[in-house]
Amino acid sequence: MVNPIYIIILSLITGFLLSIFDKIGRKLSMTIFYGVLSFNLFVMAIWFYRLLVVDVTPLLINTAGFVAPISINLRMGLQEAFILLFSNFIALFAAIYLFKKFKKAKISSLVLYLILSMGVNGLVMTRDLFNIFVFLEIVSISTFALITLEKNLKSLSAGFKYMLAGGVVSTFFLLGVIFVYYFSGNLNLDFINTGTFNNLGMIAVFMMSLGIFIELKPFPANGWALDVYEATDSGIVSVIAVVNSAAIFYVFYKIMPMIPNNLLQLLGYAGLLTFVLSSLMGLKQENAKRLLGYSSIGQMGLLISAVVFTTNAPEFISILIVGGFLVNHLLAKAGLFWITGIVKKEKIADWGVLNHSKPLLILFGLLLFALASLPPFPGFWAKWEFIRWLIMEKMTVVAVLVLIGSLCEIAFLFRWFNLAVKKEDLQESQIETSHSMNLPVAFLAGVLAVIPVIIMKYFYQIDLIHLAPVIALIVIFIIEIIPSKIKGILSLITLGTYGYYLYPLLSGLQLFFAVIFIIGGGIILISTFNRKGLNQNFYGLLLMMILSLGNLLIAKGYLEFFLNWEFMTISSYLLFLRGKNARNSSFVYLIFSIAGAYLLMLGFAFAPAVSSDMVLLKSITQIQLPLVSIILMSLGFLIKSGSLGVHIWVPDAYAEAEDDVTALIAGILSKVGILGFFVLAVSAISHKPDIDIFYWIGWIGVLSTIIGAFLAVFQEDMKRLLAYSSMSQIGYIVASVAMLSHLGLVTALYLSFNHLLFKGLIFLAIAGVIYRTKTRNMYEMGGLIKKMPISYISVLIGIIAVSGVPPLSGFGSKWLLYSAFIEKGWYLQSGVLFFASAVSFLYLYRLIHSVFLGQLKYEHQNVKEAPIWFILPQLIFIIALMTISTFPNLIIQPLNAIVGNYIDSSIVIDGYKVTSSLGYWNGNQVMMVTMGVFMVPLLLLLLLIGKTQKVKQFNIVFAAERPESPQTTHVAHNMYAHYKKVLGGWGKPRILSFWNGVAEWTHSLGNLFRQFYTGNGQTYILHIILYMVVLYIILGV
Amino acid sequence: MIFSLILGFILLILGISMMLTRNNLIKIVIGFSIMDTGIHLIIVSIGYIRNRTAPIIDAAVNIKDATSQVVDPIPSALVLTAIVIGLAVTAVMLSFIVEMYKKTKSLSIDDYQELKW
Amino acid sequence: MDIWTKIFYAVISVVIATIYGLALGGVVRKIYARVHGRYGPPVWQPFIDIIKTHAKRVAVSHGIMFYLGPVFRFAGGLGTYLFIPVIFGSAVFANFSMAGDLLLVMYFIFFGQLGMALGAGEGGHPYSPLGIARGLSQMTTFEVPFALSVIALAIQYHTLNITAIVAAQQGSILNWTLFTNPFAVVAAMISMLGMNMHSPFSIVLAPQEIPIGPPIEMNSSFLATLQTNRGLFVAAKLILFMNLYFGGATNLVVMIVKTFLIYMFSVFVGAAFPRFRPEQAMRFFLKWPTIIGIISIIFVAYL
Amino acid sequence: MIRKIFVIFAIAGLIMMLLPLVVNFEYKDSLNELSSQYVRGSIDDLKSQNVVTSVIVSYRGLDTLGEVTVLFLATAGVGFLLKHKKNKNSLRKASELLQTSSSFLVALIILFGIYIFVHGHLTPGGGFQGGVIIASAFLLMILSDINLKFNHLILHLVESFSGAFYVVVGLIGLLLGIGFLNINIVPLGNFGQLFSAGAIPIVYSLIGLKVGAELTAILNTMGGEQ
Repeated sequence: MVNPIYIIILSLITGFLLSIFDKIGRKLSMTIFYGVLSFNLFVMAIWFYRLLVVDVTPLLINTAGFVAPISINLRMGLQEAFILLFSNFIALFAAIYLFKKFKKAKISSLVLYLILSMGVNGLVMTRDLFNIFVFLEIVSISTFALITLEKNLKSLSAGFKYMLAGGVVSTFFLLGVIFVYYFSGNLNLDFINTGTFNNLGMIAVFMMSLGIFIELKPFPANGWALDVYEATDSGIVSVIAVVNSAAIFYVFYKIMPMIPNNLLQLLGYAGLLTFVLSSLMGLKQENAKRLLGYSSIGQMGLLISAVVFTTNAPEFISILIVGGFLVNHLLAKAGLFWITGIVKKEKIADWGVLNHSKPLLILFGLLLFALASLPPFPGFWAKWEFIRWLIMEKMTVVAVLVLIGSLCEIAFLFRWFNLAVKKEDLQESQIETSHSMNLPVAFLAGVLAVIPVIIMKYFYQIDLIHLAPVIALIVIFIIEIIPSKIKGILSLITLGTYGYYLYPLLSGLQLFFAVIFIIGGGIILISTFNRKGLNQNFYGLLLMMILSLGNLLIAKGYLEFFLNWEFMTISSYLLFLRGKNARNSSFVYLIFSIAGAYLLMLGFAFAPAVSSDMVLLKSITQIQLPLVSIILMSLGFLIKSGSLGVHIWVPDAYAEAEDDVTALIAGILSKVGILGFFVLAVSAISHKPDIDIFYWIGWIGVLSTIIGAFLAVFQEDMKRLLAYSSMSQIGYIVASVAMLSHLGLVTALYLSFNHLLFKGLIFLAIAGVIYRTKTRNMYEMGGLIKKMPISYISVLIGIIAVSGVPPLSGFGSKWLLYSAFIEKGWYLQSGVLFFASAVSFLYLYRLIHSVFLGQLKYEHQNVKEAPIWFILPQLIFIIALMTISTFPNLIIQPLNAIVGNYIDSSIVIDGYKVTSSLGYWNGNQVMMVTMGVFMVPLLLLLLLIGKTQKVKQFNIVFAAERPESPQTTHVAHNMYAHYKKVLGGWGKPRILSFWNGVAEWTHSLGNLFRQFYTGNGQTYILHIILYMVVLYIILGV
Repeated sequence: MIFSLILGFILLILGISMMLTRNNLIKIVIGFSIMDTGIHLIIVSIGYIRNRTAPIIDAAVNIKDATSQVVDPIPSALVLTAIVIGLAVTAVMLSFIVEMYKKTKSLSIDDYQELKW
Repeated sequence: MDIWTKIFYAVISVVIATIYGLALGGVVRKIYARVHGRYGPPVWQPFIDIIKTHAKRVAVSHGIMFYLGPVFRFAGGLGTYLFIPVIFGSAVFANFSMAGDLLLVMYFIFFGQLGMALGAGEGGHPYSPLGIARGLSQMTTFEVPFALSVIALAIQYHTLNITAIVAAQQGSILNWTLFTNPFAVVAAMISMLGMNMHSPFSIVLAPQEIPIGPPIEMNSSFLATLQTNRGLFVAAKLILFMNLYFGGATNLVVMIVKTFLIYMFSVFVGAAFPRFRPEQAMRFFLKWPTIIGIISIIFVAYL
Repeated sequence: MIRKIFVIFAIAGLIMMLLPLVVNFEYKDSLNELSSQYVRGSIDDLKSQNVVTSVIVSYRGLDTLGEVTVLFLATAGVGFLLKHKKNKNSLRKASELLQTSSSFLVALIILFGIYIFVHGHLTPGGGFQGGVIIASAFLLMILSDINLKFNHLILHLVESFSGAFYVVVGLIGLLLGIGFLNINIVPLGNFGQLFSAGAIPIVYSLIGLKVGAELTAILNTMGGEQ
């Protein structure tokens, strides 16, 4: 075992002598420099391993031959080893990243860097208060100097502000330390008992703690830090933001036992405030590095509040929370700062240049996802446990604020991501980079990717099948160079295998949703065979989404469910993002989805524990969910299902996604919210909540149907039209589940299945049309029935099924629906549903007429039928639709049985006849009669006019004149203008205005707060002092 | 000797006030130095014990009874470190100012706020 | 019952209903003419029209969907009629009502409308979609009071089985829905005005602006099929209303009398009122009839 | 204006916060346990007359090492920031008086400085003080001859090696197994003598050299600045 003090010794000796070595040659000095940094990392690695695996007893290192408190001692425990392992890791790789700069810079820069790294090690290990001060100053001074590695006015003035602030802060720290010595007669942390301090002693402790605390950049005493982040070279700033911050954070952790509880709590809240406000302020930020700066101070705030609020938590939890946040922040932030240095674009709007380097873009995304605490990265687990813990401790407000802050953070991070992925690079500039800069980033991302496996395996013992979505993503990514079709076939095989694996584990409700997710997904997947070329980054995401959906069904306990929920969110977001103009739409989708996920997380946190060896869908039936839990989770599911009020992500996301993806989203992903509602429902059936919350959910569903239908009526873009139609249809399902009656649940399942069939069908047909005509605007089409007859038939059958006209299965759903509603006693609701169902005729007719009927446009004269890969899945859907229409038993009976597990059946099935308490329906007979009555006039007509006279286009009765052009003859644009008049003031997009208002207000608020940062160094000092004074006053009161 | 403590605090406040109100960079650094000096005075005063001598065991102190005759040596040791550190920081600050002055020919702190928000 | 017997009965029933419906159309034209101060065509004019249009030699078709449009339309009329039990207690006129209940009938009405709209759409004439847009829009609004009224019935009779609803109204005239739940009947009757597309709700066919509306491109047998259907469909609707609100009929005569009177209601209103603009018509349905419909539900469900 | 109010508020708040510390301050009337141990230990274990020196070099040696490092950093930092660019004849020449007096004072001052750090364990003073005095001698030289050039290499070597040796001295203790920065690596000698207190004089001499060289380097860099 190498004594960790050798890190200090070696660094100092080489530090002192490095400039001498440099006289011999830069190569020598560089070799020594990197050698020492590697040595540091190596020492910490073996210590970390030793403390973790062999022996957990910390090593106490005395100096000067005396034991503490007479001499200064250092400590090497697991926590120190943990922090230093990562700090030295980043320090080494940041140095590698800076290789080219260091090669040219003055030798003093290397010396400063080496001593900085030594100072960080000392700072973390030392147990002496005054020694902390010394090491703090070592770190600070070397940092001050290194800030000017790129010597320009910005870095100079930022460094100067930093020095002023740092000087004042450390003065107060020193003042506090000296008075602590005065009151306790000791300087060693392990020998000071502040419990015996009087009021004066508390002032000393206050100043000391604040000295460290302000170094952690709490709002608003942190303007200097932001300037430093913005102005400093990326390599150095990564060290400042990551290595220094981690060390100082650990100092805070060390002195925490000395801090009286009321002050500690106050600091915790101050950290929280910092997190929330810096995330808010980040929203307005355009400069990449400053953006990361806001994120950094936010993360530090979060870390502080995490460490403060989890002091009483069991070790397992606090390690996961604090360690998770810390590692996440360290690695992700360092990597992102390095990327800013590689990209060399100040404005985030210019980051489209990243598109020239796909690997870098992927690394960027990876790090950003990690920073956003999305799974599987460490921050995800930390956030999960943190929220649970806060709720358990009845600190609901804190939990909510943490989530609000996180949401804002995700907003600004992903706005950046979307810009990088989607913004066109107009200047066609290239990224100049080198391996010494890329490798550290890649390595970091690699480490970040490994940690989750450790967490899942050792902390949670989660079945690694829940990593399958990620593994699928990675595997497909690796084989990205093979042609698209082969990847598609491989994906299908994977789905098949996965389904085969899943099948024995499933029953009842699970099986039903598995059919929708996996079989439905597989069928729609066929349509993607039409894609040409390599088609990169597609199948991985697709598989990830479908597998995570499948995993939802076998998730045990809340965490596994939530994990897959987040996987699903991420993968679907990335799929959306692939669309050509999907920058804004996917962003809105992500924000709403994440907000929904957070609501879900809160909801789970409030819920009582479930048994961990049973699938959540089953174990949840045994517990009573508290009301707040139900409300929060329902809100989450409402967002996911695009219900009224939170539906605004739906149209854009659907419309801008790639066309086959839209089919997948509409057919499959839209059901996941329904699955969520079923989770709630099966619990609520056996344990009725105190307030009938489901009644209101039902109303939301009902209103979604009508408003979705009306919104669909006025769309010109057919995908938007269908998106709103989906919102409307999902509204039916939500309302049906909310009834919590047998018939209601059967209806919901029936509708879900039906929705998969007809929406998959229509969207695929539409995808074919768009593929051929290259437009989504319906009024630009027309008359395509002659060119694309099969697509027309698909749409025709689809819309008959949607509208509920007999004899197709759509009527079955309508029959079940009204029976269920009237039986339940929701009369007015069923009236509204009827209205919605009538309105749906308007948009359905508009869709089919504007696209397929009427006048063919000249530019579409040579359009061909859709490619076979689009047609094939359509045929499968048509066959399925016809089968369950003719033999409704095939579906009603199993559904009846599934729901029968939870609630007694209220319908009688006799042959093909279904009888409810209100009426009856014989699907088979209806089909036969309809066929019959259809044949009668058809035969009659054939008999009377066997031969018709074929006429050309425009040969129509048009007041004896020929119309000018198909554009003017084809009545399609703004088809229901008169209905707009009818609605009058009711037709205004109020909800959209509301959300726009929310966005604007949030941004204005962020802008307001950041006015604190005037850029004047003097003002920053004033902030610091005022901050102390105000905190002191709050504490005194 | 409590006077030195009071003086120390006065210097501290004075230094801070100067940092907060002076516009000139050099003067701000001077304020910082004054503040630093104040702290040093405070540190030294802390270790003082009435009617005792410096902690140097020479002829003036009885070796056997040294502990009851000398003042606390620790603050004296600490202040040395603090002074050196203060010096180092001041030196770096001044060289920053030199460089900044070279860029803009201005010593007013208000001229260095292009980074903000 | 033997399926062939059933079909045989159904054919009889359909033929009678069609003839009755067409005759009713002739009567209406006569009444309108008299109100306008004209002599008017003979009552059997609709039959003549049908025979005449069938006799056209040239049949212009714009495509398969155009061809199928009238088929859908007529099938819709047939189906709607066939799922309604016409005469309470009669085997001949029971039709295929065992296949589904009131909901089936209400949704089957859409079958023909949708098919017709599609066929007319393929005709390519700009007036067809114009008329259809108006027609569908108006349909969405008058369906609201009607649906509310049907829901009120379902609450009142605890069933959606038409035969059962008729059965519940037997015995005395006071058992009719007209008297047990007058609000529902008022709402339904107003919405029937829209359904029948007589003035003031005849904008869909407004002859001045969009000559005869959606079926503008239809000719020869296509048109004849539509005309035939018009007779049957009117009869079906009237019978449905009679069953739901006016106690049904136990024999053919009662049925003819009742349906005639019901029809006369819309005819008289149509003769007396000028036409609404589309948005006026639609707003109308969404206001008073809807409120009355809601009242009818409250009346049976909560009072 | 608002700013002023805030400044006043801040200062007033600060005074309010610190006032209790001043008003209620009382001198201790005896040494606390730790310092008593230091005083006794300095006499018995370290044989060092100057207790403060014992604390600085031995007991809190790590602090002192850090302190040296800080100074080293300042030198490096200033050197990193400022460019060496001599601009000749731009300043007024030093007066005759200064030039003459400095030429013989310098040697004396350096000697005095050496005395101070060599006797650090006996009398008030030590490496830092001695180093500063030595640097002041060089300051005098700079003042008297503005165009004076120091040999950078020598300054450098002195600075680097004295620092490195200091660490090595500390390392010896570690290698001997008696702890880093233990001064017991050479015989302790007799209390009150020049060669007493173990390695303290050695350490202090190294520090003195280092501090002298560093401060001179800083002065040199800054003085050379235009």
